[in-house]
Amino acid sequence: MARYFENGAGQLVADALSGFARAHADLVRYDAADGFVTARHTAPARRVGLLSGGGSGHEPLHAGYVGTGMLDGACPGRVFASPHNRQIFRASRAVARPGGVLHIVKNYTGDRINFGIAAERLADAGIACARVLVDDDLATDSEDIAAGRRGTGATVLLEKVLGAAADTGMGLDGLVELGTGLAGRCRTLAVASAAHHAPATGEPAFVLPPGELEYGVGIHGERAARTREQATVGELVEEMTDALLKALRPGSQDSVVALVNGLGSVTSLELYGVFGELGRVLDARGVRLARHLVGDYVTALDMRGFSLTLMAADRATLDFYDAPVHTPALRW
Amino acid sequence: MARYFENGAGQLVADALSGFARAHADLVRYDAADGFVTARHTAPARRVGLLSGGGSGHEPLHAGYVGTGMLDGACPGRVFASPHNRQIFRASRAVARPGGVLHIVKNYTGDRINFGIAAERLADAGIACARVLVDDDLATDSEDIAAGRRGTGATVLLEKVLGAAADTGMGLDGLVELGTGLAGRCRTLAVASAAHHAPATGEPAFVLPPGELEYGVGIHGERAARTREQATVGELVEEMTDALLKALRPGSQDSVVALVNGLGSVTSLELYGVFGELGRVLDARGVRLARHLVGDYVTALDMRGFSLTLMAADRATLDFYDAPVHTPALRW
Amino acid sequence: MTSSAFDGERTRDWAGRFAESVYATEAELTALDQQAGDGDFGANLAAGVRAAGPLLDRVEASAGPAEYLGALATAFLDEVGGTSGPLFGLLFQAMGRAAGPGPELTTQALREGTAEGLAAIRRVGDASPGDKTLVDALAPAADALGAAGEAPPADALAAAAEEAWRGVRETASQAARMGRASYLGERATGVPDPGAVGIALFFSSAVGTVRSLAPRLGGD
Amino acid sequence: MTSSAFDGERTRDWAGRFAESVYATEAELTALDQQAGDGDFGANLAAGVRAAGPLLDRVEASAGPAEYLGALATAFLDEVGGTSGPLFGLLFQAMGRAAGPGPELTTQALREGTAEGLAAIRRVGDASPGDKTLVDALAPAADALGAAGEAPPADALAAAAEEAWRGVRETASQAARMGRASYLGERATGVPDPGAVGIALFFSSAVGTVRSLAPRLGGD
Ligand SMILES: Nc1ncnc2c1ncn2[C@@H]1O[C@H](COP(=O)(O)OP(=O)(O)O)[C@@H](O)[C@H]1O
Ligand SMILES: Nc1ncnc2c1ncn2[C@@H]1O[C@H](COP(=O)(O)OP(=O)(O)O)[C@@H](O)[C@H]1O
Ligand SMILES: [Mg+2]
Ligand SMILES: [Mg+2]
Ligand SMILES: [Mg+2]
Ligand SMILES: [Mg+2]
Repeated sequence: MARYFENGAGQLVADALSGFARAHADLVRYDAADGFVTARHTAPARRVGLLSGGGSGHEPLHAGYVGTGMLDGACPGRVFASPHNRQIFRASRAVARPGGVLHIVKNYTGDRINFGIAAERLADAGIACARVLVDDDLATDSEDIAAGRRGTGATVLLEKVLGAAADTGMGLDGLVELGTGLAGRCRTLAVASAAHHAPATGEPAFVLPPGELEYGVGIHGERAARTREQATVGELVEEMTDALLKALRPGSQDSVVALVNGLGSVTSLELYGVFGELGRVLDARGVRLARHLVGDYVTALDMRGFSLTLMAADRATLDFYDAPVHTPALRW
Repeated sequence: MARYFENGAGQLVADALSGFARAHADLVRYDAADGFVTARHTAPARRVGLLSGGGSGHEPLHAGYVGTGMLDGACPGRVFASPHNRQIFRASRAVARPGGVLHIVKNYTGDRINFGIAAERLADAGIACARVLVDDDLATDSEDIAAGRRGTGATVLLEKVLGAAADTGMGLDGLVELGTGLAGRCRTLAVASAAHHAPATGEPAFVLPPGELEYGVGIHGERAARTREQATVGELVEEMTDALLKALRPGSQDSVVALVNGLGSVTSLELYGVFGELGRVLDARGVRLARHLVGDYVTALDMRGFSLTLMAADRATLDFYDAPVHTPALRW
Repeated sequence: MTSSAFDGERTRDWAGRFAESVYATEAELTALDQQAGDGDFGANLAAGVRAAGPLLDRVEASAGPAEYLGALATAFLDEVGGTSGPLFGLLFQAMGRAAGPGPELTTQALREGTAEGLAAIRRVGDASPGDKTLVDALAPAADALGAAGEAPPADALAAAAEEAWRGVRETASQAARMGRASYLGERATGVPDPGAVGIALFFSSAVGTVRSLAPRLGGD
Repeated sequence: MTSSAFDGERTRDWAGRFAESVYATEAELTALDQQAGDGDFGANLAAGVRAAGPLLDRVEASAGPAEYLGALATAFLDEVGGTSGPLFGLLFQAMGRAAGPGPELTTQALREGTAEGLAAIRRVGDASPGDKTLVDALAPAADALGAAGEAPPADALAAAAEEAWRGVRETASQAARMGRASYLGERATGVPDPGAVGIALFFSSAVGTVRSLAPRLGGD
């Protein structure tokens, strides 16, 4: 509370969205009554609207990726809370095109349920709707977790690739197939050296003993299943990269797209250090690094940590990745 | 130390720069031996090379602004320490063009001295060199500070405008006049609710009592001359904006360019909230907000705070500001 | 022995008692979700019944059960975020649909509505019995209604409530496999599932107000 | 009474004692900069004399004072960042230039070199006497050399050292107007300026090694 600059408890997200809407009025529209953001300009060839959403606190995800070549709309929930199904339903209606609407959903129970209910309402309303589920978090890849792997960093990569595919006029089925296939070829691992601070209290969500890292941490302040000792960033990145490669087994035709992502308050110096180590490990393992992003793309408020995402990509995926994009947070 | 992800004390900056160089190899070159970054592509019409630099820990400043339409080179020092005069001298030689080299220097004693010594060496070597001093920090505008106002957020705006001007083929004198005039029309104020953590110890540089803000804080972990009670972000931004406008007194032909800048670990939600409030205050005061940036542009490691910069801008300045730019951290 | 006719007025009273039960136990629900989740379940459920209040008041006096259940459904589906709110909404929606336009709620309609609600919740939330979710209270309640034959609706609901509470108590020994708690592995074991408690509160409220969870969570 | 000839060998010894004095007082210098600056002055100055070591060793035995001063200058100008390193380098550079190619350092050369060094430092750093910087030790030292007339160099340097220490002690009561400390307003008052101490150490080392600052910072 003292720590956060805000106008009062519960105002953080609403105030941010209205500031965001003004700051990027050339790119997006904000429907304050129903709580969603839509793109002002989209490719005329697009036949399916792309909608994403989830809890707030992960900025620039998702509203930062609304714009040309990426998302048609985004529904931000309260901090770390799923958006409401009505919000999703109305946003879906607003962005649906003749070919329907595609929901890009991170695998969390609340998100699945609310997007699911919205989908049932859309079916009622005669609007075609399908879902791509993002579930890249290797730390939650376990027999004991029926809920499946969480969705995290890969979301940005999928939204980019699917946006470019949608711009070619690809239909709902094609997008689901492309996105689902791609989601299976993405894995992420995250570590943190300090928790985020809860907006309500200004206190850290958890306290780590000095010299320990939360290894396999999520993006909602939930702790990881285990901690580990702090190591040099070289050792840490090598261990993480090898775990990701083992899970992914990129084919001989594949190269990888890497996302080195800050979770909130890790410095840019550290992120570039991580990227340097990642590059070295991939070189040593003979894996071609085709594309990369280094920065804060999927955050957890002000958590001090980073995540590594690898996506095994073929030529066609890279072409979609390279297509122009113009959103508040991603542009080329 | 436990907090920072690094390979060992003192490795942070060197490792970051080599990762940065690989990440942005399409845009920049990194001379590891002499410790400077240069642009790969610059406008052929450019007659003067633009060089900046300063302590590290302010990323993306300065290396992030090296590229087409902005800086020809940057010299990063150690964390919060001025670059070495030899580094500056060699970088200057590398980026100098027929019309010479322009140093864009933030007003800190160490930076002034090291850029100054490099300039004496350049004169010796027969290379024309001149300086634009950035001194926008309103908090250090005092009779008692012979060192003058510190340089901070305005650096980004000046580097952008001067880059576009240099691309028109403007000479050294013209650039100094333009830059010095513009520097006088920029003011910044910064507040923090928590200090950065020292890389060496992982401990906060200072501890604020809960509910207090450091008001007028610098970007090197030096405390402000005063603290104030936390207020709503609306009250805070109104007070800061009015102080900036009072110092600037934009003319009736002017509009303002605003930079809402995160100092490290403030969330994007908060920064857009700040921007929303800033917009409201400017509207109420009848000041036209012509352009704006919202994000982390000039940081102080992981300090939790933000700065507001206003630049009074005429039409010609806006045209320079709008010219295309393509650097690791700024692109349009 | 309760009267066998379960009309609109009795449905409205049921909804009213459900709200009372939720308000009375909100702190206990919060405490449960703090141990096994993120601590907002009590607030979420209370937000639902609070939103339902004005909608229930607006139903005409002559209306049948379906309209009251529909008001509950609208409130939970449209006003409550998070995981559990809309799941409760799906149950109320299915029960309202099964109630049909008639003036009375039959045991048959209760049986069908609960079964359909359970199916919708499982379709959307993908949880199986044993995953330590509200399904572990709703499935036994649906079974009890399935076995109620031609019993009067109030008796059938009382049996459903009994079974729901039994299901709740069983969740205490289960390891979470769905939802946030699952990421923590063993840490949530020993705590009954808050969402399951909410379901049991709903069926219990058909016959009375619940003022404290402790006695119902206690023994076997 | 010291011998009046101040040749290359004596200049080398001076540089060696300067290094010793810096190492011996590094912790005290650090402590001063922690109170009035950012705590790195001791490390910065030590880095300078450390870098100078191998350069001084490489100077030929037959060389004159200018080459030893030049080695110091190169080390401080080229190897030490921060504020103070290059400023010391400018002083050594000017003194080396004034020493000229001859075999001995004259009082005249010391006078000129120190004055020119002071001028370069003020040109680059823009500090005036009284701003609580190393200028407040260097300016009195330069004045003492200016007043030394035809005194032997070692005596002139001893007088310069005395005056430099007096200047250091005066900085304790000054408010910082330049450098980082100035942003803090009153908070740095009471602490002598570390850069000024460094200057006094340099001149003192011409006649002996300084093993502790305390006695010199103490009285008046
Ligand atoms: N996949 C699921 N299917 C059915 N119910 C679930 C599922 N996941 C969680 N729940 C129920 O939701 C309850 C938590 O609700 P609530 O606190 O509102 O959700 P959130 O996890 O969003 O904070 C749990 O106690 C559990 O009964
Ligand atoms: N403008 C200036 N001119 C001359 N000396 C200065 C000036 N600013 C600071 N100094 C000297 O530099 C000393 C600090 O040196 P150092 O710790 O190396 O620098 P930094 O401030 O970069 O950490 C101060 O004690 C003071 O004597
Ligand atoms: Mg320093
Ligand atoms: Mg919960
Ligand atoms: Mg929740
Ligand atoms: Mg210092």
